[in-house]
Parts: sequence; structure tokens; C-alpha cells
Amino acid sequence: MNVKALLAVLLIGVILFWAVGDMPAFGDPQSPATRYTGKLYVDLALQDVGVENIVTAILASYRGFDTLGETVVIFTAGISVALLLRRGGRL
Amino acid sequence: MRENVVIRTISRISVPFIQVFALYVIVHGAVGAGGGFQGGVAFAASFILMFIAFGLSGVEKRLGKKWLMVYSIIGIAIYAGIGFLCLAAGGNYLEYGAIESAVGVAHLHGYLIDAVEMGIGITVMAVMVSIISDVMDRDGESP
Amino acid sequence: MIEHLPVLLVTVPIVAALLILLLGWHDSRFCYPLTLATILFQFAGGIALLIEVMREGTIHYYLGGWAPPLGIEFVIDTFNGYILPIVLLLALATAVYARRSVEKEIKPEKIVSFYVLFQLLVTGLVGMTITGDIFNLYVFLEISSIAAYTLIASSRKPRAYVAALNYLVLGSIAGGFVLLGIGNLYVATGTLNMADLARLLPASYGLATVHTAFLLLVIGFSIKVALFPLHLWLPDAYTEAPSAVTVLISTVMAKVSVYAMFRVIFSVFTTAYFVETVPVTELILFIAAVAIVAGAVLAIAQEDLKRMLAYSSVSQVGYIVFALGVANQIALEGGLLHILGHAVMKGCLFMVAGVIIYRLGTSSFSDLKGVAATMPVTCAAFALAGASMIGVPPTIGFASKYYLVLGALEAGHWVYAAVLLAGSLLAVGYIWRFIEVAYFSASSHHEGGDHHPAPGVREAPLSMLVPMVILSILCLVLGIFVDPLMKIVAPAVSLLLGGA
Amino acid sequence: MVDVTGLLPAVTVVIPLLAAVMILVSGRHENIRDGFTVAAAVAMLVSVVAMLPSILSGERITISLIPLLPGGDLALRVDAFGMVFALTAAVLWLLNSFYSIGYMRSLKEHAQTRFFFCLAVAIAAAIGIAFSANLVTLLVFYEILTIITYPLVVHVETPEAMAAGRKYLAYLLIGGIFFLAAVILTYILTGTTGFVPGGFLAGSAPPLTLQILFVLFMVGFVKAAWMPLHGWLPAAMVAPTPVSAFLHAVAVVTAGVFGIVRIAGWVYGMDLLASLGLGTLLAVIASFTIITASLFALTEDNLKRRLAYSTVSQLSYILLGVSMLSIAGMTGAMAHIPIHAFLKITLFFVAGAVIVAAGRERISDMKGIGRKMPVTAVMFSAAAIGICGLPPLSGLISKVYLALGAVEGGVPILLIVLIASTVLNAAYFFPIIHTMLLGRPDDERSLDSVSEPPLTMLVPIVLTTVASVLIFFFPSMPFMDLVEIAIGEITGSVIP
Amino acid sequence: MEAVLEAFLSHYNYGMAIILMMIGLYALIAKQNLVKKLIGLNIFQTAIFLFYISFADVEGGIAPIYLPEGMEAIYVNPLPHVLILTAIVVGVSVTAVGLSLIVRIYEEYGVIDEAGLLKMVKRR
Amino acid sequence: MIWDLDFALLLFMIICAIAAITVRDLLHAAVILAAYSLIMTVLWSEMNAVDVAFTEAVVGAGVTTVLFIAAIARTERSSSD
Repeated sequence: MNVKALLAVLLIGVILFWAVGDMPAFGDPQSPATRYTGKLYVDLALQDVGVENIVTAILASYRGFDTLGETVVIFTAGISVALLLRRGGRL
Repeated sequence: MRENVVIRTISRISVPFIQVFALYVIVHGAVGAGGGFQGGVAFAASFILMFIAFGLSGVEKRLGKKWLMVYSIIGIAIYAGIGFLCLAAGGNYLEYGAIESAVGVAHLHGYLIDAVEMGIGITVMAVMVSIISDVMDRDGESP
Repeated sequence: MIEHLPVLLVTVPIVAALLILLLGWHDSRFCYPLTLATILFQFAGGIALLIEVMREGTIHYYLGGWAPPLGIEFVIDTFNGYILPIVLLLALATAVYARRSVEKEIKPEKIVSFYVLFQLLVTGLVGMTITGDIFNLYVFLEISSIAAYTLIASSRKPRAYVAALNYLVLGSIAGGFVLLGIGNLYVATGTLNMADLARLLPASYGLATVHTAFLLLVIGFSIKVALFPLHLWLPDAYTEAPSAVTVLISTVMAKVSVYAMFRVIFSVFTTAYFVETVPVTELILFIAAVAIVAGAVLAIAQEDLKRMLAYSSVSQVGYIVFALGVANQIALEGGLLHILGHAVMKGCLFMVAGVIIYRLGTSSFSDLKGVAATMPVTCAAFALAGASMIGVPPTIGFASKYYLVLGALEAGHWVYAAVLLAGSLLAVGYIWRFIEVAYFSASSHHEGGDHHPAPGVREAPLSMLVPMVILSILCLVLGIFVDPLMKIVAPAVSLLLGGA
Repeated sequence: MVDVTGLLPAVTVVIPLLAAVMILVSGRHENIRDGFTVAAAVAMLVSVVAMLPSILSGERITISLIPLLPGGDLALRVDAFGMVFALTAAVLWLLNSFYSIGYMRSLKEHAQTRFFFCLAVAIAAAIGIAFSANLVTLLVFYEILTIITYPLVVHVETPEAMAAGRKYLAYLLIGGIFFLAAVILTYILTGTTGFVPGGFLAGSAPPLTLQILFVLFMVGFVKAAWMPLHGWLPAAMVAPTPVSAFLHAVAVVTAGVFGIVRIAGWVYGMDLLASLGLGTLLAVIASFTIITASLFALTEDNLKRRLAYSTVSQLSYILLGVSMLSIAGMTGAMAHIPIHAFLKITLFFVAGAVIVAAGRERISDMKGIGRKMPVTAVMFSAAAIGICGLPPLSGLISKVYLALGAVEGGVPILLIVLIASTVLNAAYFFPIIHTMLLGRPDDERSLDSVSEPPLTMLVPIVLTTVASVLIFFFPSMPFMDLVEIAIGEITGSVIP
Repeated sequence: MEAVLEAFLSHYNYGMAIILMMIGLYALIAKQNLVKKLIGLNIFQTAIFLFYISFADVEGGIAPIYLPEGMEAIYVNPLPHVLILTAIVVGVSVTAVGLSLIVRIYEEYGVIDEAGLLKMVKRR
Repeated sequence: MIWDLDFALLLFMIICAIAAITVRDLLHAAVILAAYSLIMTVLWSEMNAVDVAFTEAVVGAGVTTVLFIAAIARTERSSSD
């Protein structure tokens, strides 16, 4: 079991290392991600949303729906734990 | 939990500070590091401290598990509700600009984001407290 | 308000879930009607969207008014326009069915949270179906996963906890892989919007990053759909979950995972990528063929109805993935048809298993002798849906298999077509186990007249019977009126193969 | 050949289906339930007969129900050959209904509702097979027939019956898979599956492919019980006798040979078969089956099993006729379908009657039973003589045509097969006749309780025998006329 | 040598993240103890997060919070941060549910390692 | 960006990770996991991801650890592997 797991993990690791080879260098300002959407957000956030923290701007406005989803996830977890562990009561 | 006067006193003093800090974190989200989620968890931390200091049952009695659920509902409801308000104002879902133009007030955007963050914070706080009390609780509410 | 329908399909149920919790706290009798009403609304909305898509073409909905790639968008095209009503139809049927089974299998004080999670699960799956943003897909995937873990564990059986934890572990690995795959895609292109990805990816088809992303996403979703070597979580989870949950996850959740897989492979990577750039179709075909045969053989070996059906799911997933491997118009039409067909028939079969557990408290074959005498309608539903599973004409199962074999032969995959046909023979092997036990078991033999019911065992309650019978009749009706159905499926397949 | 659109074919198929539903609904009230069976049988017969005149005048009634799959709508077309099968099935089902009711009630069998329900659906499927306008429709009804006859085969639910049922399913479903593959292959090769008189496959693929395809079809029609794929048929003898009658005469095996003739005449065409050398293949299979099955029949003591092997042997006469690839041979083949059906059902009816009236299944137990059941035994003898091909029963007609065909087709060796099989037929039938009529029971008193079966069973026996005699004397009414039209269709020479 | 160092420097933290992932994944698959599995899950997830944060970084960039008006700066890519904020929440939710399940399993069977569990499940 | 600091932190994290999954005492493992999270926090804030670092500090080192400890307190501390 251990050997099998180790092999599987190593396989995944090799694949990932292979992928890293073609990735833009660490901190490369010309990487596609930074050049494309990253720059768009940085350029637009202040005038579009009007908050200083770009992360918050994206979190709450551009990708606000993801955050709603995130809140639902945590809500789901809360209900789940209540269902699993709570005894008595109404949940 | 052991009854320890020092812990109790210190927590009694520090809990309000933590809570104020948590609120600050939530509101601060727009301008600096922080936001609803972090603030919510920090707020929950104050309750965890109380769990440790006063024991579960005492705090739960004061808090009421029912209210935790209600809070978590209120939190999401704020968020989703703002989304629906945007619909009502004629925009797409969560399109804050629509509310701005419907109400006619500029710069409402930031406040709406604060409100949304508040909603997240409330939900996260309530759920975290609820989860942790559930996991810590050995005997359940009423066996 | 019609233009906001896409988002309402997801947000209204979220609010409804809150309402279910709040009102349910007050009185748990509110839960069921609320859940039902919400899913009914979603179903109606899904149908409306399908009609809209067929008439007007693809619908884009920008959340927050932000155009992609900045914002998240919902996209409804012919493909998910077709999947959405299926998902919601099954969810609706399950919701109707759930009531009595939940009353029996879930502790009374847990009913409220059960329905909340049920609602959230459906919502998450609808969100997965409807979204056009790959990270949003991940978020909804996790909502539905977490709800599913708990729902599986919500039956009172101790083994259910173990099954749920196993699923959680594998599901988290799947989630992690999907997340990693998304990360790799993002690194390569800088966007998360699926259409945008499809536009930008061809430029980087040579990168190892993209290949890895493809691999990770496919492995991740394969775990979720329980493709053969990665199916280990499925049998326990399906067997130990409460009946209603089994129906829901075996139909809706499995199908949405398949949808997500197809969506990513076809709409993000496009056929050009996985047929030409990285020719993996042969491998996919091989795995699918192994899945078909192995799943069916394992199913035959089972001694428990529910477990047998679970393994049968492993086999049937192979058929759908098979279409992916063939990747031509006809085979994919068969695959999409099988998504519908398998959802309907497996839903019906698991409902039968649930009903039997509801009445007899067991689903082990040795305890089911002559059950057809006491539960004739239930067993008739099983027979019909089972015939569809085998692929007896003119059921939907036959139609999809016909298309699949036709597609495989057209692509020149003779051997795999033969495997496909052999798979349907193996299906006879496991379906017939139940038929023999239920209908023709020696213990049910009474001289003269019809069978005498065993005391205490009666036909299932009406609210469980009706969705079950409707689904089983659907197996037949859809199979007969398969041509009108193809008017929806064919454009969906063209869309997938068109690559946009 | 004129195609006319008409609703009647669909109506004919729907009648028994409706009856099936009504049977389920009225299951608790025996008389009403059986009333529906009879009513449906009568209605179906009327409906079939109503189509007869226009078919005889050279028309074909078509109706396309709904588009189903690529390669074929769900479409029905009644032509002369389909009519041969449909008419046989309709007439025999009516008789079989009466007989079944009598049989089931006499033996107080369990689950009668299920039984009659399945019978009704099965006859609908059989009629559907007869009226299919293309391979897809044929496949649909063929598979339905397979599945729905399973509950009939395992009706008694003993372990032996269950084993037989598994065998039955295994053979027929594997066959069905081959058939499905063949249909899809046909569609891929030609883009159509609709039956065309004289065939439509010619030139669509290299010979080897077409040869393989034909083998697929042959395995697909395993219902024809050709050797060595006949194992399911004797095994299925554990079923109640009306089911055996149904399997052997009314629908199932007939559907198999019907399918093969359809494929030969309407998909391949005789010229193509000849050029592919498939006639020889068929001839070998058929001859082997005829002789071997007859030998097997000789060794069986169980009456029903002996009859089963007799069926296996007789069915291959039809294949033999096809294999001659001549007009006379084909005529004999087609004519043998109704002729054999009428004769064989009589034999099974008698076998069932003996079970009901005397509770005996083994031939050696039937000594002298004819004294107590004179009518039954005489009818049996008559039908057996008919099968052997002696006048004045219809069996002679097809044999003559087959012999003609062998000569005409230039394969006189097949004549030897025919003669040998006739001898063998006599060899396994005459001992039975002898035992029944002239044998002396070991224990005289054991026959005391034996008497003629109830009228509902006796009348069908007499009627089928009379029908066989009538066919001999008036062969053209209507079967030979229909066969002639069908032959005209596939050979292109229009004989109105 | 220079080139090797260059290549190493430009990708080493991806590599480290992958090693962490492998450690986590190994624990998740191979460890018998259920709590250990969840610890592995946590490591696996945080490693993925590290991966995301790594490719968000920009040479010489600063945190994505606008400086007072008029001041020019390079900001790091904010989008992965947002994604990871969401993913962290998902991660903690899964952990919470997983731990609840483990607690329940322990209450039912009295063991929390897989081998023991297998034995217990078989016995019942 | 100070690459040797980064590297040292990453190395230390790997050590922590290995320790966390090999230690027999689950409570120790949980605490080591908390340390791992804290280092992660430092690393992220050093990579200019302040929001994420903040969250990881609160969640990884805070909530997750509390959850683990609470769960271990309800089950058992020792692990066979």
C-alpha cells in the first residue's frame, strides 16, 4: 500500500515538475497572467470600484459571486457539522 | 475546563478588544489588508477564548445556538439581498452600479462593499463559533 | 425578469435554503413543501431557459455587470441547456420521493438540516451546470461536495460515516487536482473564463503546463464521476447513503460531474486539442471499455441490490466516457442521450431499492424473494427501467447504445463496439439477479391463484411510487420519442465539436 | 406493387397491447381478464383479415409511426410475406387463447395474470415483426419478444425452469446483440435499413464483409433454433404447454425463420446470396440441423422434448428452402411457415391435453391412452402424419415445393436430405402413434381417471387439424396466394 | 553553473510547493490514521495555495493595495489572491466536515485508523 | 524578495510537513501543522499577498488548529503511523 501510494504520488509529482518547466519564471512581470487580467484589474479597480484594496475590489465586486459561493460553502459546512455532531435540539 | 481566575479575568478583559479589532478588520477590508472573512474569524476567536475560559455550556447559554444559526442566515441574506436589490434597481445581480444610479448617490459602491463584507463577517463568525462549539462539545446539547 | 433567470436559478435556492432553515427551526413541517416549491421553480426555470436557448441561441449573463474576463459570467448554450432540465427533473423527482424515505431514515431533529443540505446540493449542482467561469465551477463543485459528504453520512448507519469519509478524502483529492489544473490553465493564459480560455489556449498548446492542466482536470473529474480505477469511493457511498440521497447523487451529481468533464474537455480544450495535439482518445476508449466490463462484472458479483446498482453505475459511466473517446457526432449524441437515459433509469432503479428498504428494511437479495407479489408496481418499474439498462428496444437505453455503437463503428472502432455490446449483455447478468429473485423465486410459489402477500409488507407509499413510476415510464417514452429529443441533442453535440 | 397508407397495421399491433393493459388492470377477476384475451384475439384476427383482400390484390399497406433512430423510423408495412406470418399468428393465437384458458384453469396454475399479460404483449411483438418495414423496427419487436417470453418460459419457477430461463435468455439476448450489430453495420454500409424486395445490399461492400454480415444476421436469428445454436429450445420445454405451443408455432421460432427469410429476400436478395456462396452455407447448416435434430428426437422419451427436436428439424426445412436460391425452394420455405405452425401447434395442444387429462409427459407412460382420449389421439396422429409429409395434410405441399426447388436449384443432394428426414420423421412419430392408439397400459386401472380434456382445449385441437386438412385441399386460400405474391415481389416477376 | 542557478532561482518555489503537495498527498493516501489523513489534506491544500501565490508574485511588485494618489508602483497580480481566499475557506470547511466525521466514526467504532476500522466494519 | 530567506522558509516548511505526518502523537502533529501554517503566513506576506497571509494566519494557525485539537481531544492522541 505504501509503495503504491508512493509511486502514485511520485507520478503526480513528476507530471507537475514537468509542467513547471514550461511555466514563466517566478516573479516574471511578463507572464500571461500578470500581463493580461492581472494588469486589467490593477488598472481598472480604483476607477471601477473605488476601493483601495484591489483584492477586496475583486473579491466583493468583480468576482463577488465567487464570494457569495464561498459564504455558502462555509454555511454548508456549519450545517453539516451541526447535522453530524449536534445531539438533540432542532438541527 | 478548570476554573482559573487569571484566565477568566484576562479573557473578560481581552474579549471586547478582540471584538473591536475584528470589526475594524472587517471595515478595514476596503482600504487595507483584511475583510469580512478574516474579521469574522477573528470575531469567532473571541468566542473561542470564552469557550476556553468559561467552558462551553456557560457561553452557549449566553449565546444560544439558535441565534448563531440566525446570524449565519442574516449574513448570507445581507449578501444575497444586496444582489437582489441590484436586480430591483435594474442591474444585473450584484451590479452595485445599478443601485448607485437608482438611488442617485455617488460613491455608494464602497458602502455596499462594506455591507457585503459585514454580511460575510457575520456568517463566518456565526458558523465558525457553531462549528467549533460542535466539535468541542462532548456531550451534545441535550442527550 | 426572464433575462435574470440564470442567476435566479442559483440565488433563489440559496435564499430558499436559508428560509428552510429558519422556518424549519420553527416547525420542521415547512421544510418539505419549501424544498419542493424551490426545486419546482428551478425546474420550470430550467425548461424556460432551454426553450429560450433553442429559440434565441446562447445566453450570456454577466454577474455584477462585469464583462469577462474581469467578471464571472453564466453561459447557457445548447449543451447545458440540455443538461439543466435533466438535472432539475431528477432533482424534482427525488424531492418528491424524499419525503417518506427521509421520515424513516433520518432522525426527526435532523430533518431540517437534511433539507437545507439537500437544497444546497441541488443548488451547487445547478451552479456547476450553468456557470461559464472555471473557478466558479470549482466553488460550486465544493458546495455540492460538502453537502454530499454530509448527506451520505446522514443515514443512521455507522458505516455511512466511513463511506462519507472515504468519499471526502477522494473528493478532496479530486478538488485539489481540479484546483491545480485551473491554476495551470491560469498560468498559461491568464484568464478563468471558459470561452476566453478556449480562445487563448491554442497559442500555448505546446506547453507542458497545458498538458498537465488537462491531465489534472481529467483525473479530478474522473474521480468525481467514478471512472473505473478511481471509483473506489462510489459503492460504499451509494450503498450507505439514505435512499433519497443515493438517488440524488447517483443521478444528478454523477451527471453534473460528467457534464463538467465534457465541458472542460470540449469547451475549454476543444476537440482539436485532445484528438490531435494530445491524442488520448485511444486511452480514453480503453479505460471506458475496461470500466464498462469491470463495473458490470463487479455488479454481478454483489449480493445486495443497492450495491449492485452502485457498481452498475461504474459500468454505465463507462458508456458516457466511451462517447468522449470516440468523439464523433453520432457517438457523442449517444453519450449525451445516455446522460439523460442513465439519469432516468438509474434514478428509477435506486428509487426501487429505496422503496424496498423502506418496506423491508433490507436490500440483500436473499431477503427479497418473491417481493414482486407484494410490491407489483415497484417491481414493474424496476423491470422497465432494468430493460432500459440492458438496452431492450424501444427504451432510451437502447437508443443511446444504438448511437454509441453506430458512432464507434463509424469511427472504425470495431473491437470497442463489440465490448459495448458485450457490456449490455453483462447488464442482463445483474439486472436479472433481481428480476429472478423478485418475480420467479421459489418461495413465492403458491399453488393456485395469485400470490399471498407477506404480512406487513405492502406496496410503497404514493409519494414514493409516483416519481418512480413516472421515471420508469419516461424510460420508455423517451426511447420511443427519441427523435424530437435529438433535435436538442444534435445542436448540443455540434456545439461541443465546434469547439466554441 | 402499390403502397397504400393505412392505419390498420398499427391498430393490429396496438390491440393486443391494449388488451395486455386491460388484463393487468382486471387481473383480480378471472373471467373479465380472460374475456379481454379472447376479445383481443378476435379483434386482431378481424383486423388482420380485413387487410387480406388488399394484400391479395397486390397492395402493400404502410404506415410510418414515428422517427426512431438513424436508419429507420418505427414503421410498419404489410406485404404478402408479412401477411403469411401475421395471419398464421393471428389464427393460432385465437385458438391458443382458448386452449390456454382451459389449460391454465384446469391445472390451477399460479400467476395467471402475468401469464396472459405476457402472452398478449408477445403476440403484439410477433405481429410487429411480421409487419416491420425495416430492420430497426424488426429489431425493436424482436427484442421485445425475447424479453416478454422469458416470464412465460420460467412460469413454473422451479430451479429447473429458472435454469432453462437463463439458458433461453443467454441464447436469445446474445443473438439479439448480434442482430443489433448486424443492423448497425447494414446502416453504416448502405445508409438505410428499409426492406427492399430483391435486396439492397448488393455492391455496398466487399464480399467478405457481406458474408460476415450474413453470419451476424444468422446468429442474430438464433430464434430459428438452427444447430448448434438450438440448445434453448428443448430447455424451454419446462414451460406450460400453451407456452410451448406459442414458442413453437405461433410466434417465437416462426419469428426467427421469418427473419432469415426476410433477410434473404429483402435485404440480400437471392442473386447476391448466390454470388456470395451463402446458399451453400445455409444448405450445410440446414441439412446438418435437419438430420441431427431428427436423430436427437428419436432418443427422447419426453413427448414435449421430442416435439421440440422435431421443431428444430422442421424449421431448418425453411432454411433449406432458402438455401436452394430458387423460386420453388423459396416458395416451399415460405409456405412451410404456416403449414408447420398449424401442424406443430396441434401436436403441442395434444401434448398439453395429455398432461391436463392424464398428467403424463413421457411417451412410455402413454400406452393405450388413445382409448380414453380417442379424439385427441387421432388428431395427434393426423398432425404427425402431416409433419411427415403425407397426404391429406398440408405438410405435403411444402415438401413438394422443396423437392422441386432442390431439383430446380441444381442441388439434388438436398433431395436426399429431404428423403432421409422424412424417414426419420416417421421413425420418431410412428412409435408415438402406435403407443397411444394401440399400446396396452401396464396397469389397466391407471387409465380410469383419464378422459378427454375440457372443450376449450379439445375444440382448438380439432380446429387446427381441420385447418391443416383444408390447407391441403385449398392451398391457395390464402396462404399460397400470398406466398406467390411475395415470391413475385422478390424475384421481380409480378404475378398478381 | 550560472544558468542552472538561474533556472533554479526562477522556479524553485514551484518545486518546493510541489514537494509539499506530494508530502500531503502521500499522507492523504497512505496514512492509516484518519486524523493524519486530514493533516495531509491540509498540507496538500496549502501547498496548492502556495503554488497560486507563487505565480501571482511579480518581481519588485508590492501588495495589491493602491498607494496614495500620484505614486506609481508595480502591484502583484491580485486575482490569485482572491481565488485562494475562497479556496482557504473551502479548505477549512472540508477539514471541519472531515473532523466531524472522524469524531462520529470514533464514537461508533472506537478506532480512528483504517486497518482497525476495516476490522470493525467486517465484524459488524 | 530575498530568495535565501524564502528558500530557508520553504525548506523549514517541508521539514514541518514531514514532521507533521510522521509524529506519532496527533496533538504534536496538530501543533506542528500550526507552525507550518505560520511559516506559510510569513512566506505569503513576504510575497506581497497580505490578505491571504492574514487569512491563513487566522484560519490555518487558528481555526484549523483549534478544530484539530478539539477533535483529537474527543478521539485519541496516539497514532500507529
